[in-house]
Amino acid sequence: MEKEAYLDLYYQMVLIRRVEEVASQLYQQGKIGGFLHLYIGQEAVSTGLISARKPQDRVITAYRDHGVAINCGIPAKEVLAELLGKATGVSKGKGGSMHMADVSKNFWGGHAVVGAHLPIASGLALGDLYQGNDTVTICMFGDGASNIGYFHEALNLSKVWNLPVLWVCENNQYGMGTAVERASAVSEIRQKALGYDIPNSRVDGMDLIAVREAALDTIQKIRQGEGPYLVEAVTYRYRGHSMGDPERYRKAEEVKKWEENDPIGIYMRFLIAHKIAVESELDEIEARVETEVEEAVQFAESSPEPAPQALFEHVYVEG
Amino acid sequence: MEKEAYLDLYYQMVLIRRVEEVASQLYQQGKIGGFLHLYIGQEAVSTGLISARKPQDRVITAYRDHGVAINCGIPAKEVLAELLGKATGVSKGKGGSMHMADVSKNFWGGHAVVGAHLPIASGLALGDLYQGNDTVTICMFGDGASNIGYFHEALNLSKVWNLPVLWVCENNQYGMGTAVERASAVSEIRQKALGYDIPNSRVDGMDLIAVREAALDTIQKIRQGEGPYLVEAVTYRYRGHSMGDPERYRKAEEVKKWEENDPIGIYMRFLIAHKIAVESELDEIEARVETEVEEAVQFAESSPEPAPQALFEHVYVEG
Amino acid sequence: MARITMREAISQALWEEMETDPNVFILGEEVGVWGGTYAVTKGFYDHFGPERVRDTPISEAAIVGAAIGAALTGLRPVAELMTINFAFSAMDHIVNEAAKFHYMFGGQFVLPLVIRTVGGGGRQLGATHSQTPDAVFAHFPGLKVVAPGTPADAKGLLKSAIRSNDPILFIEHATLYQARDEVPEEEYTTPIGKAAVHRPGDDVTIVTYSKMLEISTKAADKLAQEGIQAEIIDLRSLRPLDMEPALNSFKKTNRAVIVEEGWRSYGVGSEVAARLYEEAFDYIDAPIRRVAQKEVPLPYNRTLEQMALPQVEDVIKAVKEVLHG
Amino acid sequence: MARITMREAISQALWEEMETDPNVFILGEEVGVWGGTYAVTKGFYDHFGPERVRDTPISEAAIVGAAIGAALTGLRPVAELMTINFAFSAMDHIVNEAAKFHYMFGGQFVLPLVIRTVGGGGRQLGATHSQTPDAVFAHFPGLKVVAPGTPADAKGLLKSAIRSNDPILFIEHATLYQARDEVPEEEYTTPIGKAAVHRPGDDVTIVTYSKMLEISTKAADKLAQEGIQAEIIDLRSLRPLDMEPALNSFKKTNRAVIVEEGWRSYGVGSEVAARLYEEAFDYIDAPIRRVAQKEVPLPYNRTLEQMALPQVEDVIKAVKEVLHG
Ligand SMILES: Cc1ncc(C[n+]2csc(CCOP(=O)(O)OP(=O)(O)O)c2C)c(N)n1
Ligand SMILES: Cc1ncc(C[n+]2csc(CCOP(=O)(O)OP(=O)(O)O)c2C)c(N)n1
Ligand SMILES: [Mg+2]
Ligand SMILES: [Mg+2]
Repeated sequence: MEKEAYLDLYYQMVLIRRVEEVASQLYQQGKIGGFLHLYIGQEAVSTGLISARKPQDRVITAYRDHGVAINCGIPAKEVLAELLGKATGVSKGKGGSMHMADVSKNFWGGHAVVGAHLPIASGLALGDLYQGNDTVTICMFGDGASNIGYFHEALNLSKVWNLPVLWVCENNQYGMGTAVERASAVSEIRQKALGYDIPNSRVDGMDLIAVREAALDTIQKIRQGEGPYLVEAVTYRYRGHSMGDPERYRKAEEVKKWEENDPIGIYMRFLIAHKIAVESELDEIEARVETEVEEAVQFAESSPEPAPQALFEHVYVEG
Repeated sequence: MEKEAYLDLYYQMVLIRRVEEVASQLYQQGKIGGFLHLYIGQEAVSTGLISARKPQDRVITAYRDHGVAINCGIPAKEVLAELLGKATGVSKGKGGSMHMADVSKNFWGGHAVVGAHLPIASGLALGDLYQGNDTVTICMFGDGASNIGYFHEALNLSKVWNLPVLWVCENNQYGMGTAVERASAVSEIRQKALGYDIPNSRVDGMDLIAVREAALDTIQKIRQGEGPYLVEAVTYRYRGHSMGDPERYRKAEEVKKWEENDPIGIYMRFLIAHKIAVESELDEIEARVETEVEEAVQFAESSPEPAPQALFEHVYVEG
Repeated sequence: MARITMREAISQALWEEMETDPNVFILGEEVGVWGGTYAVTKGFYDHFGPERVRDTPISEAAIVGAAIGAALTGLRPVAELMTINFAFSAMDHIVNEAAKFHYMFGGQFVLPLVIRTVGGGGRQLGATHSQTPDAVFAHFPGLKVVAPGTPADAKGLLKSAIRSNDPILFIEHATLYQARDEVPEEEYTTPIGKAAVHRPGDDVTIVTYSKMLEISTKAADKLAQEGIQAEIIDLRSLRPLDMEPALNSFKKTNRAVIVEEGWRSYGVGSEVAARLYEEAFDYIDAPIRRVAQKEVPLPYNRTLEQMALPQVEDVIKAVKEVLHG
Repeated sequence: MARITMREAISQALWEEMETDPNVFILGEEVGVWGGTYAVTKGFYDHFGPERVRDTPISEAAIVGAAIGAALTGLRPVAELMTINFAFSAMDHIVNEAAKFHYMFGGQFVLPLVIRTVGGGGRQLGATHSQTPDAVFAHFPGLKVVAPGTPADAKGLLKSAIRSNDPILFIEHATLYQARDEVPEEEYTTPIGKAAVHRPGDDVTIVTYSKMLEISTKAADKLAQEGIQAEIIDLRSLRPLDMEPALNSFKKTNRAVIVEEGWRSYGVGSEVAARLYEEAFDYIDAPIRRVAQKEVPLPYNRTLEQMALPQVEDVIKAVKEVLHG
């Protein structure tokens, strides 16, 4: 990778972090409604993963999707405008936090029913296989999602049909307040791949480079026709599940321990240790992000609400 | 086991075979409606399995349930009466072939939605665990059923909660016309248990003794609190999936090959080789079954239809 | 015109669309090697090959989910759910994914998706396998629900459905596959969301669809012998629901009976009755009658099952009630 | 009488039934350690322990399936589905298993089972998380569907539901948990399948339930200022559907408005309207009006969402239409 590319990944992680922090404030101010699932702590997973995709590769994820949207190339202002329900939002203000997508960026959402997007990911990959496209579908989901039947049906189908899909489980230790071991028969989610004969691996999801390398390797294999692969990325969410989580299920120390392992910090140290960047360059990026997010908030706040007739638009394509 | 007990198992297998043959004829005569899934070829699985249960152990299965009903102690006449939709049928003529049950015999059905009874089996076992009952739930299902999400959710739950349930997959090579390998990522269904850390084994489902021993062993473990276990019984159905199956998916030779491996024949040879019985005793059993089934048909045919008001009974317990 | 069965008509629609558009493909349980549980896709596997006629595992959610995904890539999947009773096992994907995507993502997602399925009772399949819960699916905006009652409509509507860019649930009826009627030999389509006058008459309006079209026609034949001319309206689509032909008829006859196979409460008849009252209140001469399934899970026993299902006599009785009672 | 919130009322009902009957237990996502997504079961886990307050994996079908199985062993499980939108992921087990078992096995299976869930829009959760598909579940005989609109009814109905031997879907409303009202301090139950006069009046009948009771009451308050006395009927149960109070009221007022939060087509209002027409045809002075959700998937944007949901003004307008229009 070129230096620019390395720095861009830093920029992406910092941008996600900042957008999420600002979103949290806007929520507190009552400007964002509904649920708000922040990606803070997990930035390295999506950033590393999506850095490994080619433009034709599709990405699909769950409701914790702001970071993924940004990694897919959706401008922060469109993410924030969506959170504010504005017409300029990536889903025109109709989707909200959990339902962002941009087809032009090959980002297929933002899906709020746990696990329901996994069979859809199999379908995206099936569409590509059918059309002979040189495309891999990257499907991200949580540890909790691996317990629902949709996971099982989707993984089985992907193997039976040898579909070009990369399954990425973001094991952030909890599904809402339920620790992995309390909900899943196996605490390493990768073990579930055995039941489908799907090759699998486990990576440190706090380490962007580790995620990226796993992704580069597995995406290439899948592109060569080797069929589905499952990567489990071990990570942690620093904030509550959504806003207003009482967090009775974990101790502050546990969060703190993981915060010491911050993915942005790890990557920063990597960049400096490998002499890819000096601190001032990273400071510069942070400053750039600060401005960008300020402008994005301004854009979002000053953007128009959807027109009233938007209520009746897009129920159907025809009629 | 006592000689009587050995002979009783022979009797059960022969009785199932004969009931199914007669059912097939009654269907051809238009006396049975709906679907009719015959158990012919698979008799050793259910017979061996259920011979290993204690009276308090619950049995639940799919729609291919006539044999299982008989093994649970439901008289052939009540099975046939149900097939004829009579008031004397085990489900009062309201359930039909796919929906037989007898709570007094701890037989919990007869379930027609593929895989849907697996979570229910987890629930039966949960009820027993909660109440401290010394009970194991035996849940039978097909190879095809292992592909639906219900399988996944039920097995996961059973492990997470350490439920006393024995999962028995009757791998008869096909789900309707779809061969295992065409529908399942793994062709040994037992491999799926790995994803749930559930201990498992594979037995020859044509060999009653092998099934029985596997069942005795695993049921005991489960009763001791070791949690769920999965047994895959390799077997074959000689007849079509239901009546009127075009059977385009398999060759006559394949069926023939398996027929040479007939479970009744295998058990007969076992009884004789081990000097448990002589041929004339077995002939006698066959004759007894013949009479019993004739009488059962007569009983079923001469039984009354449900009264018209039965239509409105049992929608609710109350009101 | 050729006289063909409903099965042949549906089969032809699928075959012709697959021949003309390589983006059309089929997936579902037993659609391939077996030739379709109801023999609708017999011969397809050999002709179009395993890529375009995909046998699936027993995984209803994945069947619909995969069809949604494939549709998003620009293909035109025709997913088959063996019966509508198993559609409950894919309920989330039908009503909460397919029905929502176009709207929720601001018009970006387009789902040229057809889900074919088979409903109805009368074959002694028992409570879990005999339902007609069409109204349940028709409740969800974003989904279109079509349920043809004649071979010609089945062919024309299925072709429209396959060419449409909206997600469509296409409900066939298990006991109509053998129904035989005239079907145009030339290429045609039938518009989705348009009801039709199935049989003209001046005395009473019967609003119905699918299998109950057959029952209602038999009732109308008998009524005609007594000099009562029933006008039969075939809804054909439940969503969008086109009330115009029913309203026009009702404004003429001032009396209506609605006939549906499913349960009465919260069913199709409730909506149609409510609309007739709302939109033609000044034309009512007698309370509208609904003929529907008795409110019980369908029993296996043939006699009981037939008691529960709407019969020709029930329709005749209801017509006489609205005329005289 | 104590003035408590709906949340407290539901919580009390659960707590009291668990205290009296050791066979009652709770299972569902986040019911335990978290204390319930809507804090209904806060404190339960510590008091009753993990065996009786069972956190489950995200497996809706298994939650309902396991509750069915446990109920068959004689226990009285109260399963919680986090929202009714996820009930689609357990649809087969709710409508095709629980609703069928007692009937299909000839009365042998008894299912003392409650499925608590939460419906409704208005919180900007977007199309997949904001539905009110109550009518869909009420369509199935064999299942009972209850949806309380006041704290007192919620408590009394939930107690009845837990003691009942039939499978019951108990639908709470997400924006009613804070609603505060009088609740008797002594032990009581409220019968399932009985509607009630919520507010007496002579000029017009409003038939409604759940959240829309609140909206309708506000509308009635405003109408009262103009001298219009609306009688509000609370259905409380959708199946069995008790039409008697609505019919009695309608026979007196001769004018009715039905208010529901869900979509209009194939909704609750369709059935209620059809029944009023059928059973009180001679008492109608004006077409009955249905107030319901606009037929779109609910959008995230707050203004659009509120446009789609029935508002106090919509009820007032409909009442004036049936009175003067
Ligand atoms: C089918 C379904 N059940 C329940 C929910 C409610 N819910 C939303 S997120 C969530 C936890 C998911 O956990 P996980 O998959 O680990 O993702 P994470 O939130 O940790 O990113 C639950 C239970 C839902 N959205 N869909
Ligand atoms: C959810 C669901 N999907 C489809 C069907 C139709 N169906 C009935 S039996 C069957 C095959 C099941 O195969 P398997 O589990 O192997 O059992 P077997 O018939 O071989 O005993 C299918 C697809 C069904 N009953 N339920
Ligand atoms: Mg998680
Ligand atoms: Mg099989």
